[in-house]
Amino acid sequence: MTAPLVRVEDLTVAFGAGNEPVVGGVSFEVAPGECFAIVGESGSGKSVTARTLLGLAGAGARVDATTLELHGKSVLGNRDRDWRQIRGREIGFVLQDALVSLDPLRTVGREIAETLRLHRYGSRSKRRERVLELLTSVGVPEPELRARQLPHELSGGQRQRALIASAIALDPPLLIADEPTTALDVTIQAQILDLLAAMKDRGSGLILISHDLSVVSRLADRVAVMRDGLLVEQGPVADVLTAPSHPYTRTLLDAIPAAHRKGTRLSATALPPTDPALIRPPSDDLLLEANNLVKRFRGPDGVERTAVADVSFSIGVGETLGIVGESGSGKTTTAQLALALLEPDEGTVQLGGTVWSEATEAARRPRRRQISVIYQDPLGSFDPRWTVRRIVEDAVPAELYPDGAARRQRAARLLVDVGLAEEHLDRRPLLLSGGQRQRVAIARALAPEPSLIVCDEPVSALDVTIQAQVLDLLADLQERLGLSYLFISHDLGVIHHVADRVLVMREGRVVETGTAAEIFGAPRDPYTRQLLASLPLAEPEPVSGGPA
Amino acid sequence: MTVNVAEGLVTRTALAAPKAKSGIAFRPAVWLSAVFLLLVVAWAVVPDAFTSESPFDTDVDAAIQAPSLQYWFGTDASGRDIYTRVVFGARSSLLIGVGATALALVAAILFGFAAGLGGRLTDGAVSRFLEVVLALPGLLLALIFIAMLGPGVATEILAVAIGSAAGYAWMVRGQVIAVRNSGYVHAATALGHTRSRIIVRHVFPNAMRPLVVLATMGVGQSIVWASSLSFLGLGVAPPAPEWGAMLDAGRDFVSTAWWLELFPGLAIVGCTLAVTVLGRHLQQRIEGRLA
Amino acid sequence: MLIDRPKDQQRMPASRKPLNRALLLPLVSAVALVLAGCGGGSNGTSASGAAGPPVSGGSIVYGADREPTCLDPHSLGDMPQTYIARQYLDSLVSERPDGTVVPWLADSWTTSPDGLTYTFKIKQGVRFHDGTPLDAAAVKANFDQMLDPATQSLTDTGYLRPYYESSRAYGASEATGENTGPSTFELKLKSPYSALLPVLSQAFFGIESPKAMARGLAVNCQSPVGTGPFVVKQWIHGQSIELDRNADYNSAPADAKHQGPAYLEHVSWKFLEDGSVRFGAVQGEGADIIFNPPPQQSAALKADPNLVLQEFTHTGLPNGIALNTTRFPFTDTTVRQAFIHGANAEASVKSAYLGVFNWEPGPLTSTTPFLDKDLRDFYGHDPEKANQLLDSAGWTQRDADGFRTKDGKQLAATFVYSSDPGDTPPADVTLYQDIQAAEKEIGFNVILKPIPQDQYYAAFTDKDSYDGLTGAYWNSPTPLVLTLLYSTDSMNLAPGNNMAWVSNPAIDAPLKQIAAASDVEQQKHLYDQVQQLVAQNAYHLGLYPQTTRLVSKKHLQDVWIEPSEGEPVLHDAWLAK
Amino acid sequence: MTARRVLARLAGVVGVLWGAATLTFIIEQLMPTDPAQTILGGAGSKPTPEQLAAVRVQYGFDQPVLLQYLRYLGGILRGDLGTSYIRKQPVAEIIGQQLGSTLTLTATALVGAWIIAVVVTLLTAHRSRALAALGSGLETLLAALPQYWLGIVLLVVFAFTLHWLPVVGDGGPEGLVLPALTLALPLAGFLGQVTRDEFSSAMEQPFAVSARARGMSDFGVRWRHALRHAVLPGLTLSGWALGSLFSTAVIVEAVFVRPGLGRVLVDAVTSQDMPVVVGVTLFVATIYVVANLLVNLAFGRIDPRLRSAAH
Repeated sequence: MTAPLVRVEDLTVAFGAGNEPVVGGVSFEVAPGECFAIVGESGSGKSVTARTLLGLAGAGARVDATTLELHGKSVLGNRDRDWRQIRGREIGFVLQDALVSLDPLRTVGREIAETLRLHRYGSRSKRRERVLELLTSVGVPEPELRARQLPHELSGGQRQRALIASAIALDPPLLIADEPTTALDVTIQAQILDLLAAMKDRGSGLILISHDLSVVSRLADRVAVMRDGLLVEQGPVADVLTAPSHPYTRTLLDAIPAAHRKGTRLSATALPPTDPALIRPPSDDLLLEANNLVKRFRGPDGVERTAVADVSFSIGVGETLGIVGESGSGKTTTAQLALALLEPDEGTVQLGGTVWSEATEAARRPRRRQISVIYQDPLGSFDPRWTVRRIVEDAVPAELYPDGAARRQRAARLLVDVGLAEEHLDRRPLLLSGGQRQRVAIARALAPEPSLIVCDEPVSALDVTIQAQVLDLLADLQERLGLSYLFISHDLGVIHHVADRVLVMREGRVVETGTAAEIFGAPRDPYTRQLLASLPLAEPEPVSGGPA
Repeated sequence: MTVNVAEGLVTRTALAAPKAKSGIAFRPAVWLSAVFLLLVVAWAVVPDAFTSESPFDTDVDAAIQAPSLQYWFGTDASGRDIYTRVVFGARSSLLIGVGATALALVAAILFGFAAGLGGRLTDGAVSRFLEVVLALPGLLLALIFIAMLGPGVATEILAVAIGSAAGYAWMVRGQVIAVRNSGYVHAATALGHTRSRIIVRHVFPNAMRPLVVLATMGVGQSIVWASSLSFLGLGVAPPAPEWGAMLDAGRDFVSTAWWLELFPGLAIVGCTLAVTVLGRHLQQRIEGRLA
Repeated sequence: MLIDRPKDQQRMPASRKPLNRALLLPLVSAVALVLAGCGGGSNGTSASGAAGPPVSGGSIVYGADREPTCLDPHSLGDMPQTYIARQYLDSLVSERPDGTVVPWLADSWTTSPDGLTYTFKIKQGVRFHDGTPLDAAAVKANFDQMLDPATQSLTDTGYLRPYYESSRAYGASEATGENTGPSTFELKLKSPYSALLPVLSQAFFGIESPKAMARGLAVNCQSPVGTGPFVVKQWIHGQSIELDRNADYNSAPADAKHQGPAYLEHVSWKFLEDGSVRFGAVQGEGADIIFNPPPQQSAALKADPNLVLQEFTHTGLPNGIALNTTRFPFTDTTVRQAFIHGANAEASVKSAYLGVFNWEPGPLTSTTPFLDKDLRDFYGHDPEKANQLLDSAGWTQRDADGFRTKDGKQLAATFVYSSDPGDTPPADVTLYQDIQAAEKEIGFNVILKPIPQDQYYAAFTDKDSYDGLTGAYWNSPTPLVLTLLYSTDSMNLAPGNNMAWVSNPAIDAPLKQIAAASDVEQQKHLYDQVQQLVAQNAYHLGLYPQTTRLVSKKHLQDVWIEPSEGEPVLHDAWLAK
Repeated sequence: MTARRVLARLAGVVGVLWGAATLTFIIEQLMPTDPAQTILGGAGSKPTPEQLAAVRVQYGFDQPVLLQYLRYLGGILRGDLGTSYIRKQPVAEIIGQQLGSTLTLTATALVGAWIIAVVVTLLTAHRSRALAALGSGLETLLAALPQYWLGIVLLVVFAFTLHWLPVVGDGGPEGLVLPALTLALPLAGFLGQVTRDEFSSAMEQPFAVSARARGMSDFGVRWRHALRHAVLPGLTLSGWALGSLFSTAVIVEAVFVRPGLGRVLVDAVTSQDMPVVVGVTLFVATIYVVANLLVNLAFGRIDPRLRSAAH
């Protein structure tokens, strides 16, 4: 059997003197033509492990291992000059987002040619030829034009392909891809995964770093799960994803929303009993109605673009309407129109049966209590100078709690309701974790006791286990308080888990609408079908309960 | 989407043990600057505590003495003790530095907020006006005011303030617009808060934050500006002990009595340096804590 | 940086010699000795002769301290103007250090017995730089322009206006083709003016080409045309005036070191206002000769073997402070006397000017004839006497700052000085602050007020604009300048000269008699009497004499200073290799 | 950049210049002294009332202000900036005469400042803590130096004592070294700080990791990638830098006794020679505004962040 591409035994990496190693004793091998995936949440050490193979673990990293071999040759003692021979020629490295991983100030062609120039590949004209050849091989149309352009002038997908081209310029036997598709929309994600799969079939080894199990399940042959610097489990994809031996892997799998219908619990968290005063009897009259909404924007270059074109929908009490679509599909603008933070050019919005978008801001202000909002980046929505306690207190309406002490007491109660401990209350949000911050945002949203909460990508910035906890919290609150949600996400799995009815949007238009079962079970519109196809849901049968 | 890996990293570190950011390593430079500034402020407030002599006492027989135990910084052409004059000079230099910056900041806030919060029309008008004032060289405006109102401390403060106000106003406008479009202002609007409440509770305090750093650095630049005007003979008239005027008086002794030029120069550079170092340090602390 | 006085035009003309010079000719030996002093102790020209015969060629940089406002000396008439005008203008006659006058553009001249008519024979074959020939008509055109109020030449009209009757030009003139006898210029006076010839020797009275003058004042200011050894090539404002050699120069004065064109090919007359930069230039390669080295460099100057210093001390009233007798507090003579005794002038001058100048109390400079030398104790530093005088004058109380008060009014006086460093060099500002501090000792509040240059000149003629006037001096070779400084007629007829606004019959009488007195002994007695009165009445506190100082590199030979206005002469200068 | 946006920018430039002209005209009207007096030789001379009246008519001071303003604007459009009250020379000619030395001084200083800033950044940015502290300390010091004091110190050290450079430049290059350095160092301090911060962040960017992953040496990453990013913010400030350089050039021209627009301006203001003041001001404002426009247009295309920042 030929020597493995990579052999790593008992690799440890530590930063700075004395503190915990980031990677504590990892061993694995990668054979040519094989895709070895390393999965784990942020901070698990997966990225550092892969980068050690390139000698790029990071400034001040102390790396040691019993064996660290590329093609049977040890790289432990490598000095910078030795590493420079390996990088680009032996190993290609693809990062997450080509917009910042390609130098924005240099043309795409020059970036790709750089690898060739560094390793003295032929003459200038030969290099230009090779660049065009590479761009075609990764599927970029009109290579001559694209090579002369700057990265920001290409589309997301084309940029990522160009980035891959720059990594495989010298046909390195091993390619390391660190979150190669995380920055892309679902449909383009699938194309890139196919491109990587094709390279694997051509015989080059591939190390895939990802936090997204669905991406891993499509591409990897063998997978390793890392947690806090330790490799907890390793083995063929089929076994690990269907019959995980380590409990942590199981929690990871359970936390994937895509695999579980609405109503199933994603995390083991339980919610403390809710304040009885909040519970509201369910009723089936309509809460929010939007008819034929149109919104146009004038871009910086003076060209007018239509962000939302003829969108209509309605949300009943206690119901969750999911809006799914890729970036630029107009879902956020729709949310802004629902919140009446933007005036529609055409069409109207009614809240609780009465005029909402046409009302004057002064008339709307007292009724704003009925509708709250949660953002994707909670930190940005808090005043940096305020503590958690003050943020929520500020949201408790004076009409409901005229007395200051009652307001303070109410805010504290709300923060406990969303699962935050006493010690967090007097701290600034900057020092809290992503999940904790989202809980504060939810508490603030609950403060005015709204009947509808608009959630704009509330969980897409969170790790999957934390995402699971937040989604469960939202589900519990809906059930107890009879809240309605307008839930916006690009992540089909999340929408599938939370939504009663779904709106699929593309470039400002509604391509399809229907109940979750209809959309996910029998999608009519080709675009919806294409979105669903890229969802790995259909692949290996998840453990607990198949699709509805 | 690009955020989540970075976000993840932050959550991991925060999750581990969320504690206040470790104190910025207290570099010696910051200590030195703080001590020096305190000294200068003390000079300005209680000069008599630092020297028994008066800045106006001349001693014709002791003219142009080199620095010695008796005269730490030596004596000037009229035999006056330069150390005493530097001490007494602190007051007028600081007065002009702080006065001019304060005046410039007030103007900056007025114009900045008017442009930032006003409608498109007011913003357009104020911005164009600021662009025009910025196009005129700062020193020119100062010179014109001095020609109009005659030299003196009050004119110098006004002249220096005018020179820097437009720049500050431009920054304030940018900051106000950034805060107005921030997430927390949108959230507050969604909560149904009135516009005035949002301005008072969110826009004003957050727009003011970088001004603190601007102000500290501004004092340094104003002191340099004021002394330049005195150097051109347009500032405070002798025998008043003002650092710029002392440098102007010492110009002819530059190759024979170096101490005449050295010590007032060091005082100015010291002040400007100290203020800039503290300014940048403040910036890091504020940026670090409230990023 | 000691800068010579600018803008003399406010100074009234001063005759160069005792009045009826002609009558005294037989006694010339005694007078000459006395007068030798006048015209300044110019201690010899730059080292000459030592380095062999003069060599033609090369160009030099002259570091001037101030830029003139106009190059035509007939207009305005400030000191920087006369220094450079000498290089491109010739005058009718040239004056020697001993006061005698020799031919220049005028070959010869005769004076009528009554001293009212002067007839000059103009040198033939001399051409202006623009080619027009020099003749009597051209000279007359110059006199007409000098006396024309439009040219605003206060100095020239000041010198001539009281005496000028009329002038006529006749005889040969290339311009008109006439050739009956030599070209003659005849000048008629209203009353005898023995100082006329020395007055005409100044560059202020240089002869310019009529064609050039016709171009109008503005253009003539930029590029005047004369007959002098150099030609004005270009005036780059704020930077320099470029002068080229006049190759066919043939009208050098009789007392020049050589006849014919100048040796130097080009002179770059640069403006280097900053004293240390100017001195650094002559030390390094920036300049070959500079005007007025700053006093701070006197040690370095003595130590540098490569540099040669020439000094010329003006005669007349020393630079000092005039006390305005018409305004509080200087209406009271005792207060003036107390001020003078409290000023500590001698020590202050020595310290501020680092010993370069010694103290000259006045009323006349040390080099002026008929100076009464034993009046120094009227000006000496005597704080006890000053305090006594002020107590006796009723200034007994003191206010919080220690200044004397009487019936609630503080004893204070405002002294104005020009804020332009050219007018008031830093050393002067230091000197005034030293005096201010000394006066504080005796409870006298001296307020120093810098004012812009044009307001400073306006102050001379406005008696309500100052209590004390700094920079009060008067360059004039004759002690008779006292008439202009202290006589009532001068105050009324030509305001701006009697800076103390004195109207004292006891002084007017002897001054009138001097004008008529012929006997030297009698003149001496009358001058002593006037100086006694001036000293007693404490009208003026003298500080230091006006001096022209030139520093040149050793290899620049034969530069000399002419005695009429202390103008540097570069015609004879040459560069030894 | 679409043609429409360029046109809009040009209109903006004209607008600012018109604003500057109006502002200086208003200032001119506010000046306390009477221009006729200045024309007739300032406070010193005693012109007769008739002379004053004659001058007022000749220069049109007696006409209503609005008319004067329109005539003034007309003059500017025709490039006629009027004649100096004191020198009786056309202002345009005065500026022309003095323009050369000031432009060479400020241009050399700007280039010098950039060279120093880039060298210091390349050598010290993003390296060991000590080196980085040294570099940023040096920059903070340079930015704090008052120009005139620095000028005098350089003059004493290099001209008076070491005699390496002439005390007074005769127009030749050596005469330019010290004044340009005096202007360049403080500006280099400021540009250095801006470049340093951007350089460090550029070195942390993913594209730097990609470059290293291709086998590029550390210096290669600095030189080919980080430096270009680091220089960008500084360059966008070059319009402002030119304007500030002119103000400080006035002081340097005084210290080094160099002719130039700066000195002309100071003399003009002190002697209230308003046409010169207005002429020089407008001239400098034009350079500042045009420089800014060119910089924005040049960088609009390259860096998208700048396009948004440029607004």
